[in-house]
Amino acid sequence: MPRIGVFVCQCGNNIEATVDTQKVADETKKLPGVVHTESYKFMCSSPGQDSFKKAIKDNKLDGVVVSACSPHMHEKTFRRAAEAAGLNQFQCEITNVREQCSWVHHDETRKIGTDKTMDLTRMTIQRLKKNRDLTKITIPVTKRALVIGGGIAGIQAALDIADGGQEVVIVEKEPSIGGNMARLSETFPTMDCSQCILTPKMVEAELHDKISLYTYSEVEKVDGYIGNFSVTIKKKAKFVDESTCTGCGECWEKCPFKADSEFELGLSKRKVIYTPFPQAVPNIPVIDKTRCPKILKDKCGLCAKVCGPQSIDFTQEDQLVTEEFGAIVVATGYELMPNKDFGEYGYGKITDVISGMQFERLASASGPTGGAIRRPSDNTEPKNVVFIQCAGSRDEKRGVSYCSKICCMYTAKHTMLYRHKVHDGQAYVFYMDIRSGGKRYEEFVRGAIEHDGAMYLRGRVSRVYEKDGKVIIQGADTLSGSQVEIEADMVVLATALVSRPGADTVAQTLGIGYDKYKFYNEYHPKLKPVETVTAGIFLAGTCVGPMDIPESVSQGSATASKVLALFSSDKMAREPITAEVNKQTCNACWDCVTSCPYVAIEKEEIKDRKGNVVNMLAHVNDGLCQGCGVCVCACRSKAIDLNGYTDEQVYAAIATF
Amino acid sequence: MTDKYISKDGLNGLIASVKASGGRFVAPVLDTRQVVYKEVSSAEEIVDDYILPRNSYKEIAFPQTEILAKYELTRDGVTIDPVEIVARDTVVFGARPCEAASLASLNSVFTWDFIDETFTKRQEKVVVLSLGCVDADDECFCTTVNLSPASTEGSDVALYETENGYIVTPLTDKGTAFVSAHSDSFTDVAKGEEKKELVNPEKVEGVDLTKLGERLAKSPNYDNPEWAELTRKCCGCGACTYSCPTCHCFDIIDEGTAFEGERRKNWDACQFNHFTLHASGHNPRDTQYKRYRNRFMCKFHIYPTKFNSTGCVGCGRCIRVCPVRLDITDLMTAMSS
Amino acid sequence: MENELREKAKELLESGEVAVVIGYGFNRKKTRITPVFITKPEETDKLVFNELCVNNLSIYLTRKYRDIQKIGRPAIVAKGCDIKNIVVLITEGQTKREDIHILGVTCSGVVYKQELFKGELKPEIMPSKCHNCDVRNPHVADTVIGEKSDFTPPEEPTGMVFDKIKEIDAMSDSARWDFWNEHFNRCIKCYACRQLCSLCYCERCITEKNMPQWIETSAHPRGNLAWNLIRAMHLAGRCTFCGECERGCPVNIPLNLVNQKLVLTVKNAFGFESGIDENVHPPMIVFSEDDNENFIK
Amino acid sequence: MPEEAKIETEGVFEPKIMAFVCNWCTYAGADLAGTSRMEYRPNVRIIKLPCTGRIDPLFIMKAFENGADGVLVSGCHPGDCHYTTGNYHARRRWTAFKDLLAFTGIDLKRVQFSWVSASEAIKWVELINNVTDDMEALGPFMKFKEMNKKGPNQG
Repeated sequence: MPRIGVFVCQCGNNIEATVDTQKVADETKKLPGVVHTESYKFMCSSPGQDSFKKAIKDNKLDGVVVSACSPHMHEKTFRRAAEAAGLNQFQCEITNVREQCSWVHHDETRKIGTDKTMDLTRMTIQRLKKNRDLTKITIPVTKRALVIGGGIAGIQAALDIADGGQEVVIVEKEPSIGGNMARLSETFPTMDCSQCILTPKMVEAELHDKISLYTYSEVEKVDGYIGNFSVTIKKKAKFVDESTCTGCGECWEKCPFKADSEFELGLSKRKVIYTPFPQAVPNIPVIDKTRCPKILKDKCGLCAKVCGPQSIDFTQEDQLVTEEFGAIVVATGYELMPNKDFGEYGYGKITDVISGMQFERLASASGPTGGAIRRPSDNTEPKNVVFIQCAGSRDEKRGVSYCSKICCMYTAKHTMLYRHKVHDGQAYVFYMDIRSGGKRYEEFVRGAIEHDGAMYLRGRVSRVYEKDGKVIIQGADTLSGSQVEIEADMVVLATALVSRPGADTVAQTLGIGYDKYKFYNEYHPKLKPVETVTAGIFLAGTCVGPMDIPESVSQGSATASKVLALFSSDKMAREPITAEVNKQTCNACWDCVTSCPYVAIEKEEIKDRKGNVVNMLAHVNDGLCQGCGVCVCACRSKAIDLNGYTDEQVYAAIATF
Repeated sequence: MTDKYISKDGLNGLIASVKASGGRFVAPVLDTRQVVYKEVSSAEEIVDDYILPRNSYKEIAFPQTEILAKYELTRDGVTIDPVEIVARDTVVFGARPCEAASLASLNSVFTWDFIDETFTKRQEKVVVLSLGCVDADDECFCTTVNLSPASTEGSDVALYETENGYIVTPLTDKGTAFVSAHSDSFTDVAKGEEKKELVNPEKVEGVDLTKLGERLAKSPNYDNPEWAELTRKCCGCGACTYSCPTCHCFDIIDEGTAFEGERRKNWDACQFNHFTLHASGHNPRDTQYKRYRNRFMCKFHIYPTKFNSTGCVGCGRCIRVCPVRLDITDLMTAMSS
Repeated sequence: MENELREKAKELLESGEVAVVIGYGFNRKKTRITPVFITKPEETDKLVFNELCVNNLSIYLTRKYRDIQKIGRPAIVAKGCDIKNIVVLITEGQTKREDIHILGVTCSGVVYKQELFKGELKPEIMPSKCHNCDVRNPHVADTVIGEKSDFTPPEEPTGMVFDKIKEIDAMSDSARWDFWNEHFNRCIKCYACRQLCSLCYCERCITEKNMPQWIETSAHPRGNLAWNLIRAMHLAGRCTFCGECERGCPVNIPLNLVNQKLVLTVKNAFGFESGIDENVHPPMIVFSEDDNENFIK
Repeated sequence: MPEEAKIETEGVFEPKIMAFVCNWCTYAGADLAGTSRMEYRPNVRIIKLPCTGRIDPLFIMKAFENGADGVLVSGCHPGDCHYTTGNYHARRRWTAFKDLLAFTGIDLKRVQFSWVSASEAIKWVELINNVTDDMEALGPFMKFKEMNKKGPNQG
């Protein structure tokens, strides 16, 4: 027979007013297995807890029920006290009397409250009899972080983690880190040059002895769980030996073949052996194997001939490496909505209709025009430029329903940059609303209008077409109620920010959730904005949704603090509320595997003594399981049970009803 | 006692008389497209065109679920309140001679080391009026196990169908007492009242019970691969055991709510995987053919040698009810060689 | 057709491609059909296929039949409806497509119960599934045997089961309760329904779980109801309406009604049909954010 | 009065209602009703589970077998699940199970499903009051109670 103690709290008068706690104590003492009961004014007070602990020891209790306030309030308190008294903390159960009985049933005779409390306490007692000792799960932590994506968010996360003393690997799929920010000319609202503030961070990341850069690499496979991820990374062949290359540039100087530059968004050419931009980190070129004649048909090979340190190696192949990490920061960034989606604005058809990002390159001192604003078709200086906002954003039919958040600001910035470079030029902006929430943002937009003379027209553009070397824009000015037609030299579209192609595949590899636009889901949008449902995987920057640089940087730092907290000890402890498989009765139908929201159930190979696989059975990974119990209901043979909420415990409570 | 007669219409009088004396009258009736033994209150309910009812009348003395005791959990421990066995006088009308032989077999099981009163008290109160068969189907094989429609083993009264009624032959003291007690319902046999001809099912060729018994007794044959080959289609449903008049396995289980419940004796079957599953997870009868082998051994070796009683009465229910048509006589033939 | 079947079976056994052919054969008296397991090429003459071949042989592919699995790779004679169960078994990892050879047989209907057959397959002794069969030509098979059927099932399913479901749906709660109570009360807990169902392959059935004993084992109306409802739930979205449970029930409980009711629910609510595509997860372990929830307050 | 209720005409009928709720939304919502000192009918007994995804149809069957007049099942609104998708799984199970219960003649007012978030204390209070009213109107769940009274079929 168990030895159970029942402690009924009066909570001052909060419970006592409608529940006769002494009667509850007296009545429950008559139940089988109950050896000690008491009613006390404040169980959670210091003296209350002392008497609780003393009662456990004196009566050699093996289980305790505290009938008091909600378990959300003091379950931890009493479990800790029970543990201090030598009990396993999971042999302590709470009956919720205050929030779910005494406070909600205002019966002055106290009959209703007392009866219900007795019922609830009886249910808890019976449930408790089926409790098993559980021990917290400890998981070893590999103190090494993986940052996926080497944009500003990823760089910031990596730097902060590394400054905290922990090792970091940045995996970047392009040949250089820097991301989209490296393309920007100047940044709002301070107008400092993007390269000037980003480059030092890139270099710092390269030189930091705790940071390793895997550029031109992609994550192929992620196994394991918090503290213990095993990640397979594909290092794409660069055909250049990174250990010997000095980045002198001789090879790309001499390479006779050209291709459209991805970094310059097609505004200029690059060589077939190239670095994406002059300040690339690492400053090591890669060979575009889809275009290199040496690789394709064994002709040329000029780069290898001119390379002093003999770093060119045409035999290199993609390499798969598997490494261990304790945490993963996902900072895969965004891209602009592809041009095929904007037929009505002439994008992709009319040469002088460009995207906002292309304008950044035109305005950038390191860009194809050296910072001079020239229109792509004839390289002349445009005198009238029309900026169209919300190109794709807030347009559920043709684009996306959300606001891309940064376009209002960067369009204002564009008009200023344009005016600063073309003093006699006129900028027109078609907009729906101006959203300039943020420190000094509104003032910035006002400056563009009032100081730099941008003409803001509220309305949508209905038609864009080419006529005599001009781009004709027809649209509405809803404020004056008139139709407008502008003969422009160039049109700049503030195209929507969208998730990267393949963002869903990455999410599936990682086992994290994403929304219908393939932006990644936070664990909680307000209170856990950088966590994901998969413990140990964090999110930073625009892979979550549109955001500006300060936000991305903050998120990078936020993830770093999460990672450093995780790495603060060698082992982490987790609540043992996890599912467990009875291997005797598992059918291996994998319904649990399919229904688990956390990819926490694996197919385990059962081997005989010779090592032959004789069976495959489900196995719950304690590190990944969050204890929801979906698998328990999916399992027809009830081969899975959920510790803390076992079938026996629930059954006992129902059977007491 | 000399033979008596009761007309089919006269059955109503007998039923009323049995009821009046506090007994119940069980007979074959039609229920959901099946003939089953059930308590009747009038002769019109009784069917006469049947081979055998779906269920065995062993249920009367050995119900599928029986409450043995009620229990309560209190602070001082468990209080157990045994349930009194209520046995009612029961007349089974229209049992087949093959099946009638089964209660004797059950009796030996329930009385050899421990007198199971839940069974004996009920059995004592059962009067079996068996009815000679005037028809047989493909599945009947009583003649193969040395019984026949004319067998009287286990019957208290033998009935033989005539054109409009039954000739009543009391066989045992119980039977004589029964006929006497309800003498108003019976008349003397009129002249010219002729028994319909009893129909013997064909004997299954190649079955030799002696050889079969000898063969089963030899342990090497226990592991003969033939068992698996002959019975691997068995799906383990247990319909055979639950219909069988001589199967008698049961399980005792406590069922109830948190503080009170009942201890129940429920039918169980050797055909179930769980029947022999050990707590360790080991199961000595881990595949279906081993379970079928057990049932076969039980019928033709274990019980015949242990109790010298008939393990199988050849009623053929197990063949009729089997969803995969596993025919016990096939095994009998195979194992006789 | 039978010759073709025997030839193919022989060829498979001779070539060693399979070690056993699971098929149909006659009983000793040649009155009934019974499952046969052919392991020798010379025994393939025992194989038959006719309108009495109602058994769904896919049960012999499940984990319960370890001794059959030990023989080696099986070929299985299967009607389209039986193949549906095989498809579910593949989906649920109980067998692999490449580990079995499906000898699909075209079919023009079978009897509801063998004993009803009096020499002619009349529509009234055919089960509802045959009247609405969309797989008379096997949809998944390694070999298809028999002449192609050009039967097209009616658009609205017809037959006793569907009529009865409509009838029950129209009843009052009390009438429905009485209807089912009367049927479930007859249940003798023999579990023939479970044993004949190839999708009831659990290592341990929920009724056999005894800590806690969710479903009472006694032949009591309470446990009987719980057993039949929970079994139906366990088959929701999986049941292919093969009808074996009802055929095997020694006390004639109309299990087809319960199972088909849930087949219809799953089809209406989730647009899912069981046994068609082995690569689609059964509906009760997946979800759609857009699932109807008009019954939830 | 429905015919079932006529059977127990003596005394006041206090329905017994069992509620299976998830820990994160509905349980917290019920707590909030308490902290806000709202008042509701006392007939409900709550069993807390981590997620609606853990609520097995077996629980509902067992509750009725043990004398519940009504069962309430409640969890997080779609999209709010603490475990992201547990309630979607639960919703599918309920869809099938409710059809099955209705098909066997159980009035669906006896089993009610609801989403109550951690902030919906008012909804919780209304829900409990409504369910209690419904059960009072329906009367004791005689179908199960009578079945319980019935012993097994003994010889």
